[in-house]
Amino acid sequence: ACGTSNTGGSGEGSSDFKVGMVTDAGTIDDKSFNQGSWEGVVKASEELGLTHRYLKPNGTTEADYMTEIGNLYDAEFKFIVTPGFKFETAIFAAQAQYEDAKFVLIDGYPHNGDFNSVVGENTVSIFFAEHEAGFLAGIATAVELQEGEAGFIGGMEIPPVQKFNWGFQQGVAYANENLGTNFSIKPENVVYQGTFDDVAAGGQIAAQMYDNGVDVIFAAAGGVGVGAINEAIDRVKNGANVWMVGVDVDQYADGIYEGEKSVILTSAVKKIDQSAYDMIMAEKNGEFPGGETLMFDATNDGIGLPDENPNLSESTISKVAEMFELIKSGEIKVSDKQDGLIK
Amino acid sequence: MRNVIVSLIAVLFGLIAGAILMAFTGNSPIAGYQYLFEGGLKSISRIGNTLATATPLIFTGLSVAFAFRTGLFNIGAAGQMLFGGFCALAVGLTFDDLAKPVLLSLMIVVGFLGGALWAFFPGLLKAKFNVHEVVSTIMMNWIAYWTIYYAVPGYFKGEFLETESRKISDNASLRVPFLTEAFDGSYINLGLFLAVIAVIVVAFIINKTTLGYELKAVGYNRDGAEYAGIKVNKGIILAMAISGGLAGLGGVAFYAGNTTSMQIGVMPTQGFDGIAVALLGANSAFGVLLAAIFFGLLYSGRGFMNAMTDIPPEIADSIIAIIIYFAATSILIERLVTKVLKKRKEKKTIVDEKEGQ
Amino acid sequence: MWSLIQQIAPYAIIFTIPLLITALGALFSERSGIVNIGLEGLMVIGAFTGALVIYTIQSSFPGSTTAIWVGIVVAMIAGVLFSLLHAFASINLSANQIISGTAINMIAGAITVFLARNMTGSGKISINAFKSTNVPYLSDIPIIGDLFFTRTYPTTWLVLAILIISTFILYKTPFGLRLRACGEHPHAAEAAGINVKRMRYYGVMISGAFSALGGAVIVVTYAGEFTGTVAGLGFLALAALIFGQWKPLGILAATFFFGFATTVANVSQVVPALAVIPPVLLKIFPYVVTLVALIIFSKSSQAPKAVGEPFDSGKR
Amino acid sequence: MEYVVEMLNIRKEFPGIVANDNITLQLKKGEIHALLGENGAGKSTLMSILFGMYQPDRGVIKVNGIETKISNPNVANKLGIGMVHQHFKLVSNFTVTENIVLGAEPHQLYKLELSEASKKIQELSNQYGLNVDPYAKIENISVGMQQRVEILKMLYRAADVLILDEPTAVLTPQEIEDLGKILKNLIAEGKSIIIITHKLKEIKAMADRCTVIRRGKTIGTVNVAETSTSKMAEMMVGREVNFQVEKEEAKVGEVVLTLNNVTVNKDKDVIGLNNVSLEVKRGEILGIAGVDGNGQSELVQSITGLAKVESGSIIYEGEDITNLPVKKRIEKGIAHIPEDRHKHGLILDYTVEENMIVEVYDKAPYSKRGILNFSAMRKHAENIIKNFDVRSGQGPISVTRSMSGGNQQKAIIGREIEMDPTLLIAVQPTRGLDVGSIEYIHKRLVEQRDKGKAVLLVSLELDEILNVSDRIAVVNNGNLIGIVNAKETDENEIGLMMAGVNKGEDE
Ligand SMILES: Nc1ncnc2c1ncn2[C@@H]1O[C@H](COP(=O)(O)OP(=O)(O)OP(=O)(O)O)[C@@H](O)[C@H]1O
Ligand SMILES: Nc1ncnc2c1ncn2[C@@H]1O[C@H](COP(=O)(O)OP(=O)(O)OP(=O)(O)O)[C@@H](O)[C@H]1O
Ligand SMILES: [Mg+2]
Ligand SMILES: [Mg+2]
Repeated sequence: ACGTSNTGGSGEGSSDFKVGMVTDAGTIDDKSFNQGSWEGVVKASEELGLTHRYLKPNGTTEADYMTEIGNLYDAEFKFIVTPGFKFETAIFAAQAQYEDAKFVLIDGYPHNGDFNSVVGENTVSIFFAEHEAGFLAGIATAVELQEGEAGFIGGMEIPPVQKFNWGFQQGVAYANENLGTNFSIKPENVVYQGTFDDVAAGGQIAAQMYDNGVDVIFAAAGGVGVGAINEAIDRVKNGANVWMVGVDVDQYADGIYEGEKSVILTSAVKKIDQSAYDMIMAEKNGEFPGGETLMFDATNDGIGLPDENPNLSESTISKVAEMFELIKSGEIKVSDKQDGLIK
Repeated sequence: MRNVIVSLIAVLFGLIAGAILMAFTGNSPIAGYQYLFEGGLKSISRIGNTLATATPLIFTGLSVAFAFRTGLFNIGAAGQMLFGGFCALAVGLTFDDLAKPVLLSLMIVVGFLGGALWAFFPGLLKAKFNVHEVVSTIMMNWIAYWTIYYAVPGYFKGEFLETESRKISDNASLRVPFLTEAFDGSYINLGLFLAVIAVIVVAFIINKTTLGYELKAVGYNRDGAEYAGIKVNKGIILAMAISGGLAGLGGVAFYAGNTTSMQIGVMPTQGFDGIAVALLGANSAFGVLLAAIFFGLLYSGRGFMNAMTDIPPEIADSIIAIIIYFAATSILIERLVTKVLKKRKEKKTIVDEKEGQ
Repeated sequence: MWSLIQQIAPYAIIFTIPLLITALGALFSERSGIVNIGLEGLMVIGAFTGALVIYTIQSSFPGSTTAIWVGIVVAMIAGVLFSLLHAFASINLSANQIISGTAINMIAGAITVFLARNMTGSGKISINAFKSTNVPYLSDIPIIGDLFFTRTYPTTWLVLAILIISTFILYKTPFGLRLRACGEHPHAAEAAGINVKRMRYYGVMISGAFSALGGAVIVVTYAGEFTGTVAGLGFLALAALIFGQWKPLGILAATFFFGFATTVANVSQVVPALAVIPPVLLKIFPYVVTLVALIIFSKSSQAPKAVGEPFDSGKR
Repeated sequence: MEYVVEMLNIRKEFPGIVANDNITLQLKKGEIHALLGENGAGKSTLMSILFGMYQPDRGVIKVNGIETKISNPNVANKLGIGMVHQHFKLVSNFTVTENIVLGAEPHQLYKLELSEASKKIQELSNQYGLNVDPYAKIENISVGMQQRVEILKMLYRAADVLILDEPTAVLTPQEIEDLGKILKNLIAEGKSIIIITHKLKEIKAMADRCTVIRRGKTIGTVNVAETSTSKMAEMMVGREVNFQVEKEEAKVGEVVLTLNNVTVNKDKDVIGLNNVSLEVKRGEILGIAGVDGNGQSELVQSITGLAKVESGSIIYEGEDITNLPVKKRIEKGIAHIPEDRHKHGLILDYTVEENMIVEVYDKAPYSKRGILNFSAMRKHAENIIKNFDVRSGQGPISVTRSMSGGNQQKAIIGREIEMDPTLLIAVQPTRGLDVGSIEYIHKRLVEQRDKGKAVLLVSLELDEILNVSDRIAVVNNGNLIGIVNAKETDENEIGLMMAGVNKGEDE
């Protein structure tokens, strides 16, 4: 399947529509929000027999995004998904210019460059509580390994990545305070590499962290994370006992080093695919929540850990489930601000 | 004339190769090209966007072509564009209470100087130490990339974002309401006028002035120029600086016209596309203008082609790459053209015995 | 500091190897008289082909590295074939070699991603990479063992072996003598009965094979996947060739310097001792040093005299 | 009659020109056979065909009586044919041995084995009295020795037929004599030799028979001993040739240029010109004689400003110009016809009219406030084309690259003379030109002298120096050996001085 596929099936009713998506920086196969969003689009479209297509802009400027949105619109794709905060200003313009189109903006809200949110009637703005996902991953890590050291590798210093980082730190700290673990994170082991694609640097940084005594690294860094995972795989193949925590999607498969065994302890998942899927379904059912800002978080199962966690013990899993409930109920509040945390 | 034919044939070959690729992936080339051109041209705002896309390419193409005409291969337009754009943006963000015409003029000057500075070093190294500019400009590209990477968040950090500069005010933007409205909300901006002026100025310098005469002489034959009393080192440095300055203007047009802020971690692709544009434009200023618009058309039209068909998006890139290869191997095309022309001549005249030399 | 060097040495080496083999290939090309600025594209071709082949056949060879080796060999063949585009343009058509190389880069970048999408459904091709090993006994030697014999990949030894063989070929065999003659004075070579064009084809094809090997090495060691680019390493290799003064050992030193400097810059954030240096300085360090090195060597440049000049046997 | 090589009715066409038209040349075993012809007559082409570098369009080649097709130099080598090219084909950073074995390298299992080869080269060198060090690098040995390396190359390959393309152009008279001896040695060992030259004296001295070609056609083959030089010259150019340059007594005026103890470096630390002092006066032609590479270039460059003067001073019309930039010197009236017309003389990709203003493009009327005046350029070029008989396809707008060497040279000379200089420096102004053009250019130089200009003529051709100059300065190894009056000297004396032996001093 080469990204674009045409399932012009039969029996579409009046609410038949075409689903388009514009990718952000990076490719459609980024194992992160582009891919996640697209998977949601594909799943929903195939279930509903909708035509769906994605476009890759020439660059990452607002003009580039607007051009592709216009292209989709002119080609009758009037339900448009855009993943990434970089689309914020483009959607601000698009929602006004293309009033009969619907927009789903993932990881951001439309504004006019002044960060005053203006979510149009034809737009849904979706956020994820990355900090909560990070928090759960932190809990799982600390509880499963009980004691040791953790590190964090981020890609670029952008809000979703930062929130993963901060949440993870809070999770580890919470486990230390309340669950009797003894896990530490040193400031030098929390870094933003600066890109999402420098695989070599990812491996080198991970190696350095492991050599410095880190046992588990949480990487929210795209290709940089791939490098880190490769490093972990190689170390484990050589008998070391190190772990990685995946991000965005369940990265278990990326960490396989032998048979079914993986270096991925768990992953901090945000259900991007789910959000895109939900929005398309809602549109189909005439329930598109236009004008709303949706938060995908613990309360609506928009974030979490993967369903399957072969590397986590039963007790860890139940502990995490417990915490999950506490977040849901509001008993635990995870902050999405730095507030005294590292970086 | 010969050059035009060669370029057109290169384009044609590229398009044919693209057609084959489209057919190979089970798509109709005719529909593909139809949507490609519709995407770039079918409405006034699309035309505006095509021109806006072409604008930075005109500058980088001019930059590479100018260097070429003076015997230099400037592969560093990306870095020069980045640095020139950064300098202009810095001015735009710092002095945004100046009157718009004053501020814009200042930004243009500073952008030019920034790009010129970035090319000055490779020029200096070439002139004084005979360091090949291909290697030094590549190094300068990365130095620019990392300098910007840290300078933008360090000095011009956006309010909420670490990876982008603040936005420039309308005062510092090349976008003007009359253009935006005339082109129905497109991104076309004053950069295009600047680019056209640059084309005219560069054509004038190269063809009509003693400066152009001097720089071309240095480019064609360094020793010959030196023998004739032309200051060769000065020529090389100056040619390089002008080339860099043009790329710097491309940065101004891009970062203050097409965008309104600067993202870090991005090497502008216009730098490398400039090489292609210059080649296709046969290194003449007006050729560059046309080639850049053609590339702008490809880039702005391909999204529509993708939206309307199942043609994979990489095909547009492939077409461009193949065009470049044919432009690079233009000798083959030239021979072909010569052969055809000759044959035609032979048919017409009944042996006008070749008059020697 | 020492322990830091010890720690990062294996990674610097891993990073160096693709650069080394690519620059070494370029050495053959330039020694034969052809500038090859298309290294980047050739590496991409190698990375793509290697990844694609391994991805396709890996499941047939569970638990063995056969698939990886097959992938590497096929990648090298693909590199040779692709380099013929450059050879044809610059040898037969006397095209501007820099432009032709630029076209190679563009074509490679576009076509591989296109093919990857069409053939695997994804622009990224992930594979199971080699496992690194400590060389038995040697890795126990104090100091040297930690620096050079821990965490090595088989490809590292392969490339180093090629380096030694290449040095031998270049300086101790008739082939090498002829190749160098073609880059220095093609008309002399021609008069000696050497087929200059053919030698230049060999030079470019070796460059194609080695660059592709470089690209494949990236995939089968630290990257584990093909993503459509090699992030400018091809251009760095070209710089290393000049930095290394067109000599095998010079290239070894130059690429190792790059590898080390880049690795230091990459890990600096994690090393408190280095974190005090502004990161921008660390990042631009390799490039600035290259510029300085180019200045220093410019006076005594060992560049092949006829490199970049189309060979026309009629020209007197 | 036994012929080792026969080239019968050879024809070779290049685009737009018939280089060889029905040429026949027969080489007897054990003879030295001269091939004589004007520049561009087709000599090199004919020999390149024999050596397999070109294929004839028509005609037959027989080697030892057997018809053969020589498809490339390797075939020629196998047939025992070797060639020393007009421009040496040696790799400068290889050793002598490496250069000699190139293409036929001794090896064992892919590994070069050079020691045996070096020994053999040493032996050959001794056998034929060549005095070559097999381990030296080419860049470190003299031109004469480089030529002997080329000869060794052939001997190493056991060539029986040796072709030498203009071997004497770069040698001193003494070295030429030595070469003659070497060739006699070779003949004695049973080799046969073809030697290309357009110097009649050498043919007289060395050759047994001589084949003359003109414009690609064979004119005839003569026995050298029975034929006078003037007869051969007539065969060569197709008319009687006047070897003497017609000129009146010089009316020498005041000093224009003075060099005081000038030293110029060649490379970083190698001295090219050593402590030279001389004067050039109005109304005279001062010839500089010497073998190529003995400081002539440095001398000229120091005057024109292209080379840095290490010590000493240069006075021009009473003014010290030692450190003046090139441009200023041109403005003051120093004109320069450079040695290498492609490297220095022309911007080959510029048209004639653009080339004609290369030194004055920034002066009125050719430009005003930085903008070129094309009609003035055109007029200037047309003027030169008319006055100096420059022929080219499209007149002023011909790209100079497309022009023949002679016409390029005439354009350059026209440009320099039209600047109305006070001092005209002409370096090898007639190199590679045919007799007609040479006569014309010599006439122009003398005309300048008679107009009261100072002319400095640098040439490697002794005849040219002797015929055209009024005084002759001889350089050797960067030193000024002496200055003599042209009328009072002869070839022998100058030859000795070129070899470094000073007048008056006895060896
Ligand atoms: N490869 C070529 N292509 C086109 N024309 C050529 C080529 N080689 C030689 N010629 C032309 O053929 C003619 C004969 O050239 P050739 O070199 O044989 O002359 P020559 O007698 O050796 O002259 P000289 O004394 O200058 O060496 C000349 O007009 C020359 O310009
Ligand atoms: N290597 C070459 N390749 C192509 N054309 C050549 C080559 N050498 C010479 N020619 C062409 O052959 C023709 C004769 O050139 P040649 O050098 O013999 O002229 P020339 O005899 O020096 O000139 P003149 O008769 O004016 O003195 C010219 O048109 C020249 O451009
Ligand atoms: Mg000639
Ligand atoms: Mg000749």
